[in-house]
Amino acid sequence: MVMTLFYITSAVAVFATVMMITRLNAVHGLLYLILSLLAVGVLFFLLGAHFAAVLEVIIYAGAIMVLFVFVIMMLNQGQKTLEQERAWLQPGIWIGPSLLALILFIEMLVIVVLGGSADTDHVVNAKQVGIALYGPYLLAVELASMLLLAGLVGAYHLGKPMLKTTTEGKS
Amino acid sequence: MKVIELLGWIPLFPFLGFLILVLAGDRFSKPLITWLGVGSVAVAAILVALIGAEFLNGTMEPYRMVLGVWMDVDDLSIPIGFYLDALSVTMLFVVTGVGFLIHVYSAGFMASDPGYASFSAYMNLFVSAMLVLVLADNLVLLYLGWEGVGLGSYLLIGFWYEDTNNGYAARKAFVMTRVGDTALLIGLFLLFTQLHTFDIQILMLRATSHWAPGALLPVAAATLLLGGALGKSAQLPLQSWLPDAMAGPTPVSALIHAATMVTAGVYLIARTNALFMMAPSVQFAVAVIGALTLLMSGCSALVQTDIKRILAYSTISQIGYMFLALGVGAWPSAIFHLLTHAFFKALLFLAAGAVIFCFHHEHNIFKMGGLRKAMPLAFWSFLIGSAALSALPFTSGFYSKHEILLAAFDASPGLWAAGCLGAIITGIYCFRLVFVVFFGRECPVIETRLGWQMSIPLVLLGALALFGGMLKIPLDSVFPVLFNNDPAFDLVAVITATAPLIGLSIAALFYLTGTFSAQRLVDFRVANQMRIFCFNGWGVDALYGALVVRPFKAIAKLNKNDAVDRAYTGIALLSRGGHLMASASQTGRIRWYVSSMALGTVVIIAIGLLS
Amino acid sequence: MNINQIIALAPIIILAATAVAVMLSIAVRRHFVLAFGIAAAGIIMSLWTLGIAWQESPIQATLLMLVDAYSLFYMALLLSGGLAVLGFCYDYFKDREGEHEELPLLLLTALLGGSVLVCSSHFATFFIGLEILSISLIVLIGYPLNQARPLEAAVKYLVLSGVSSAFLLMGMALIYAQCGELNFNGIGGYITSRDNINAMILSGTLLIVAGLGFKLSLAPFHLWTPDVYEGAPAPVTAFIAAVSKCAVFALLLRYFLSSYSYDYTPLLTVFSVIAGLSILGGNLLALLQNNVKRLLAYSSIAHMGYLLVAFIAGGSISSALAVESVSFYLPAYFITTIGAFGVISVLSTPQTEADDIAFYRGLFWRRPWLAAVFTLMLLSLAGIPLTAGFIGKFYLFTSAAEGRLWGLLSAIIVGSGLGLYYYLRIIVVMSMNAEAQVIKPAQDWISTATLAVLAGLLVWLGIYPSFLINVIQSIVYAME
Amino acid sequence: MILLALICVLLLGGFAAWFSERWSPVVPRWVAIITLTVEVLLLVLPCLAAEHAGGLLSAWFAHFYSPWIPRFGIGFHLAMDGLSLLLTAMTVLLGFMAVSSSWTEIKNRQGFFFFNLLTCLAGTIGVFLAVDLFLFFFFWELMIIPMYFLISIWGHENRTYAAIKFFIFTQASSLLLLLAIVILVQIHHNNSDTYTFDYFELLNTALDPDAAFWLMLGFFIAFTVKLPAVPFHSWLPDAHTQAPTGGSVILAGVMLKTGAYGLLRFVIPLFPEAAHQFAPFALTLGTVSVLYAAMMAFAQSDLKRLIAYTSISHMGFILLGVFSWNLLALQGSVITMLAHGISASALFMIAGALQERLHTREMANMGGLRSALPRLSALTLFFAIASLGLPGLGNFIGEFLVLQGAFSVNRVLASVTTLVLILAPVYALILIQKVFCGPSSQHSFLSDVDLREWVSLGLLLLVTAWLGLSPQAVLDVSASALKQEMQNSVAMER
Amino acid sequence: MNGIPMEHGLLLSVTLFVLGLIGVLARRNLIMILMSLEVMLNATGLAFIVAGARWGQADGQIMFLLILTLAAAEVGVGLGLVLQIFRRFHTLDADSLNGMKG
Repeated sequence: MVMTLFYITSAVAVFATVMMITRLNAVHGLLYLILSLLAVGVLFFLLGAHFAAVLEVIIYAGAIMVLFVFVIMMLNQGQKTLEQERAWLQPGIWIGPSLLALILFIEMLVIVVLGGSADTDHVVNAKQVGIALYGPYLLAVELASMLLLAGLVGAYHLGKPMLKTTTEGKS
Repeated sequence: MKVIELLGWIPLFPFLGFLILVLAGDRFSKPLITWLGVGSVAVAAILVALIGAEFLNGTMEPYRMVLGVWMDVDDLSIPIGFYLDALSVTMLFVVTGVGFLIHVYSAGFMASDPGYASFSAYMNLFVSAMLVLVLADNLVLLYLGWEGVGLGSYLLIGFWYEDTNNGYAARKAFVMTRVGDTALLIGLFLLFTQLHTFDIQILMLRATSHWAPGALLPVAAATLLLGGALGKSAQLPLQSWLPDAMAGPTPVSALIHAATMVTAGVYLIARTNALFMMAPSVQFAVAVIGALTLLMSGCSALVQTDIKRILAYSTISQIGYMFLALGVGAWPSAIFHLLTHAFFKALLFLAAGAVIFCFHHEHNIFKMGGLRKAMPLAFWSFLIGSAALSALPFTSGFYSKHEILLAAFDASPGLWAAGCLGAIITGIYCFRLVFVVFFGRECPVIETRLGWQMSIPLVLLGALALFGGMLKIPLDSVFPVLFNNDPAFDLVAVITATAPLIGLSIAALFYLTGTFSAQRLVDFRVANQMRIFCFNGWGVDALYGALVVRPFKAIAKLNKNDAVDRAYTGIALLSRGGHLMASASQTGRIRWYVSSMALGTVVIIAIGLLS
Repeated sequence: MNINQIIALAPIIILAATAVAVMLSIAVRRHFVLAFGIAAAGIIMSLWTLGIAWQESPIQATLLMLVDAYSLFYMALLLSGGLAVLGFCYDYFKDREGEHEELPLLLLTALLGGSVLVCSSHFATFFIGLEILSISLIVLIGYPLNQARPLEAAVKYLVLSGVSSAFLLMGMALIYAQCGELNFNGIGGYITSRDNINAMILSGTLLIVAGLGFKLSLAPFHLWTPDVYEGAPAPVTAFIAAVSKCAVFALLLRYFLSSYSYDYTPLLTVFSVIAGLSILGGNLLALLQNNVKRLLAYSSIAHMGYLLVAFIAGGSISSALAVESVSFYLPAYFITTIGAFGVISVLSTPQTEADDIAFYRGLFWRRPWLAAVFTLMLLSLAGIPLTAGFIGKFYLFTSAAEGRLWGLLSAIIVGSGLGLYYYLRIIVVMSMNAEAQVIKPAQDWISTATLAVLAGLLVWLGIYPSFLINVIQSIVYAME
Repeated sequence: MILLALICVLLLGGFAAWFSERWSPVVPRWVAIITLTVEVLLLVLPCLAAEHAGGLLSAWFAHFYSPWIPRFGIGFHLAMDGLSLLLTAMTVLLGFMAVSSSWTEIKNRQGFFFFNLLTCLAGTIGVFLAVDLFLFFFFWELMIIPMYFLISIWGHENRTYAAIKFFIFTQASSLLLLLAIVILVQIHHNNSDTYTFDYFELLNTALDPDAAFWLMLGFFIAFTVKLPAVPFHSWLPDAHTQAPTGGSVILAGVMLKTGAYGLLRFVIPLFPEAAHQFAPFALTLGTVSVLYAAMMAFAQSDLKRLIAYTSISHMGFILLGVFSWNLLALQGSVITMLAHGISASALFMIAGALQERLHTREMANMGGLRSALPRLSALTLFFAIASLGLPGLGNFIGEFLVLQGAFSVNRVLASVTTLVLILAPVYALILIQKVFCGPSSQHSFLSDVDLREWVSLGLLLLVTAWLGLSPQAVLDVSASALKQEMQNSVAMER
Repeated sequence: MNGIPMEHGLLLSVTLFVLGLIGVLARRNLIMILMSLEVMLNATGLAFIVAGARWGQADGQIMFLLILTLAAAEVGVGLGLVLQIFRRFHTLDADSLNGMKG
């Protein structure tokens, strides 16, 4: 049962991701990405990582993706962009990346298969996570806060409107 | 203190003269220069006379004098040492005596030249080097003198530096003799490596005791020394520099290219006779080379038109006789001929110089003529010189050449025949010169008065050339006496004596009486080609040009920018190419950069997994 | 967490606190000098507390961090470098329009990231430290919003650093999946307990190497380097080139030593390939480069390659010598790079970045001291005596020769030969005669003083390296 | 202490010259002269001291030691024996010449020029005195930098190219040297468990033949590039041609000798067996250099380039001499070093003097200068014939001894090398011919040598003649040092 | 509770990772590139969760949390940059950002 669910969800995740990377319209892509993230969230649940599953849905699929939506809407790209994307995404352009990715995939396949088989039937509940988080990983949490601080300040700075007098540099 | 202990001063005086003149010569007045230049040689000549007298009157024991250490490394010890024996005394007489006379002569000849001071200086340098050469008790010091005379000769040939051809001739002389010198130096190395000394006397002793006659080592060593002698003495195949060397002022030609320097090779072989006797094949080669040279250059002298070139070829030819003598083991005869040759050839050159002087540097004999009356002194000098040169009986040349030819007959009739043929040829070209220049149609003479500086040497040398044959040099103490023949073969002696007369007659028929005409001979195509061939010195220069000089120049020019450097330029270009290729990878595109990262990852994983 | 651990972590805590303090000060009142002043004070204080932390070391502060002589040494290096960069930033930005108060804040967080990196003994801190550094750097690179190049550079850095982080994380995940440990020592225990080479661990490490290779700009992960160096403001470039690389390299070495990854010989093969490529590629790329910043970028690729050689040698020689070599080479490189970019920063004006080689024409006669300092830095990069770079190269040769890495040594020699060409080119251009150009008058006292100190250090270490060697040896001794 | 002072005085003098530029552009040269004078005094002192303490005959007569980098057993170890004394003395002498020839030639930034000149000399003297391999390498590299500046700032039209080429050649090869030194030290470390860079300690390192060969090759290449020998010579013509006269003097006179010194002091004593094995090849290289460079010299039309190639040719003798490794050849090499240093420097000074007067180095543009410049032409002639190896002048002694020594080792090569005696007049006399002979040209307004040139060239002339006529004094000074080296490497002898 | 083999979980993670990589490589739109980057990061998070599930440790999830933090920070900064880029260059074409090269 769990196994079946796992494979079905996996298929959904892969499908959604494939769709995401091939969409011309960014909003469509974003929707597929959310779908993929949700599917991964389900997988987390299946793998017994309930806390992570929740976070995946709330933060990843929720909060972070909303940022994308904002930006896409701010940039307000219309039909013109679609045509541009169509022009960019000639079939030929996929060949190189796919080949490269395929080789990487095969390599990883070999590695993972060579790694041997193991089961994953452990449930790690939120409490355990919490204890670890505020025990041995306390410093990591603090540092994560500093990471977010840096990100925050950075985003704030980069989000500032452009200065009126601009110098073009030398380019 | 004995006079003989002043030996070291003999080369030193001319050298001091050189130093003073070269450092301050251009500030001195002409007479002072003359006094310094001639005086220093004169002092040397007086010293030689005193020492020579003491030596000859004494026991004739070789005298050695070590002035100091030149180099002393490991087992190599080279003193600055002089060695006096009959041979060197003879040479000293020649060098200082003839040298002094020529110095005096040139004081008149060169007096009006702006470069007189340096000319005197160079002459002094030359004399000094020549004296070192003949006095040296070891081969390295000899080599010092050897190269020193080469330098002096270079400087003097190129004395009139404004003419590029003179510079060329000077360089040719220096380089060609250097070819021989190089062989000599290698010979020195070989001798020292084998015998561990450079001292000539010890060397000869060790050579005879360490080596077997005809073995490889003495043959090699003798060959190498012979190479040096060939270069300096302008023998086949290194003879072609000498005619060109006539570019120098005439006294130079007299001193260097007739009387002294060119005989250095003869001196060397005579000095190292023990070694040559250890290598009979080489000694025979010396004779053959001498014979060939005397014939070839005699032929060349026949067809020259330049008065000095005729004399130059005759010098080569006469040295050929000396080589012939050396080759057949007639050591004293060779030195005797050297001595007489120095007299008459210097005389000839000086007389020629007087002629040239009066014609304002005209060299072509066919533009002269009838000088007999205008310049009696020159004429008589020339006549005596020519007679001695062609070895007419009872001149000095006769005695020496006669001895040589008889000795040659002893060794090989073929050599003797060549020598006799050479004597005929000598007779022809000598008197061709005399008849053309001094008889026949009279040419307008520009200036006939000779100063006393020029006349006195002519007179003295004339006397020496005429009676020099009477001088008896006690050379037996130096050389092994190999054969001791009275002229037993009368026929041979007669033929030998008459050969020059035949030559004289032929010359007279052609140029005095006009019975035959050289012009008519030239009308034959073969004869003309032969004339041209001989005129160009048997094409030796052309051969060297084609074989050595031009290829060398071509390679040098081709490689002017250094092929090796090209290799490094190649590396630079390779790097540049690498840079351009690598630069092309920096496209500035994000996706390309990501691909390279992905590719890199793929590759390193592959390497990791596969290794 | 006990009090000892907190004391040992005091430098890091102070850095973080200073960052917050700067933020608060910005919130209260934007003031350029104040923000820089607080940051500088914070860094100095942090440097000072290193001494206190030293007393507690070595100490394992939770599983995540290890404070020992090694990490303190590198922290001191990073902090001093940060201080120097802060000084250059002050002069560089003081006349430019825009709000620059966030800059010291981001520098502080970047330093924090670096400090965490050199202390880390666990994948969590490894990763988080790296990301704090990266995120701060992205913003720092794109900091001058009114110019095109910094933005372009920032985007490039963002995307590539994202991809490299993904590789890195994937590698960590693979290792974790295989051995169930995130702690370096734990991984080391796993590796030493098994004889065979485990494919998953190996590939995980390789992925980590790929991720770090990006940060160290090793070929073939180097392509971003010149663009980012060129685009970023000169002081920030100095920071990327020196501080960030130094921290990452220190971490790499620490990771390899504590996890016994040296036992995995295929890794060394891979490193050899990377090192060779970096040395040759970097030098070739720099050969005819006309942009000084790009040129230095390429040269940094090559230098990381050199450094990697000493690192690889660690696989076959005593780890003490390898650590010693790296620990000497890095400070030497550190001083040199900061100095070189410092000169560029001093020469840059709000209108032009001083990165075109033509700009340096005749600098010797216009600004002799600056040119002399730059020459010194370049000579040090070329490894010429009298400079620290020479002793660094000497160490490099020593360890590589001891490790018998002949191939790599020949690459170093070829690379150095190429390197001489382009370093000399700059020196030549500086010594050419040039008509007087209008240039910014020398009024950057902080930068000038910093440069003077750097040049002095460079020569001092070049002539009398014993001091630093002794320090490093005591560190190595403490590690064992 | 005196040894340290020898180096420090030059360095301090250099800085003083640099700073004295503020007062007047003329002061630096006087500072340089004073510095060198002090140097002479310092040089005389150890000789006197040595005379007092047991004579110059003891192999090493002055030492200075101070620890430097104890981690690797590196010490600041200087020592002087006859060989280094001779070379140091020549360095100082040619230092004067370099200053003299730069007197009027250098018109801008004199202070920095003399700074570079003096530091270059300091580096060179350091090279001659260092007996710690690390220290040696340190100075080895150090002397290149000021020379690089001399060429690249004050050089002629193509200076950048030449300077960079010079620097890259010497540096790249010196990396090999560094590598070889490091490996040697490591092997010694493995054998004896102590790190040391001290020459005397390393002399007795036991090496397996393969290692010894490769190490020897590293040293050899570094030194032959500096020497230079074919095929590593191609930096030299460019560097010499483009360098200012003072730079050429130092470069040809002193710096090339560091390569020769290295071969003599390090390559063979440290690796006698390998060097023995390698000797035929090295000898061949020497022969090829001698002949090839002589031919190249003939082909040149640029005066300084011609002289540069003759330098290569002469340096080939040193290679030949050193690898013959008998006392004769070694003494010959030493004399060649000195004699060539002096004659080549003099020729470069003459070329510089001509260039200053005519503003060209192209021999095609000269010709017929003898009437305008009789004294200069006489001096040129003297040094030209010195360089073609005329007996009685210094170069001959060197070449003679080298060839004689080499002949007992390898007859064929020595004989072939002797052929250069034919090529040498070819190039030396063509120089005289092209520059001074020929129809008098329009250059009649030229001024002949002035007092400064007289004094400096005259001094060199005297030294050359003295070396040629009475080399024994020099031979005695170097003998003990050379014997010492030979004792250290008996295996090199057959 | 479940028997999902670890290697299957990892394979899925690798698949997603590779797909994300394809997205980064193939797309020229900066926003799409950022989104693909998110896919890659998410895939590594999945790998950590799978590994954590194998060992029954909380560490995997904590690493995921940290990745989440990173993703948030990176998206924040990244989108800020995208905005600036669009304002300045009026395009989101990643390939047009090649003002520096060579």
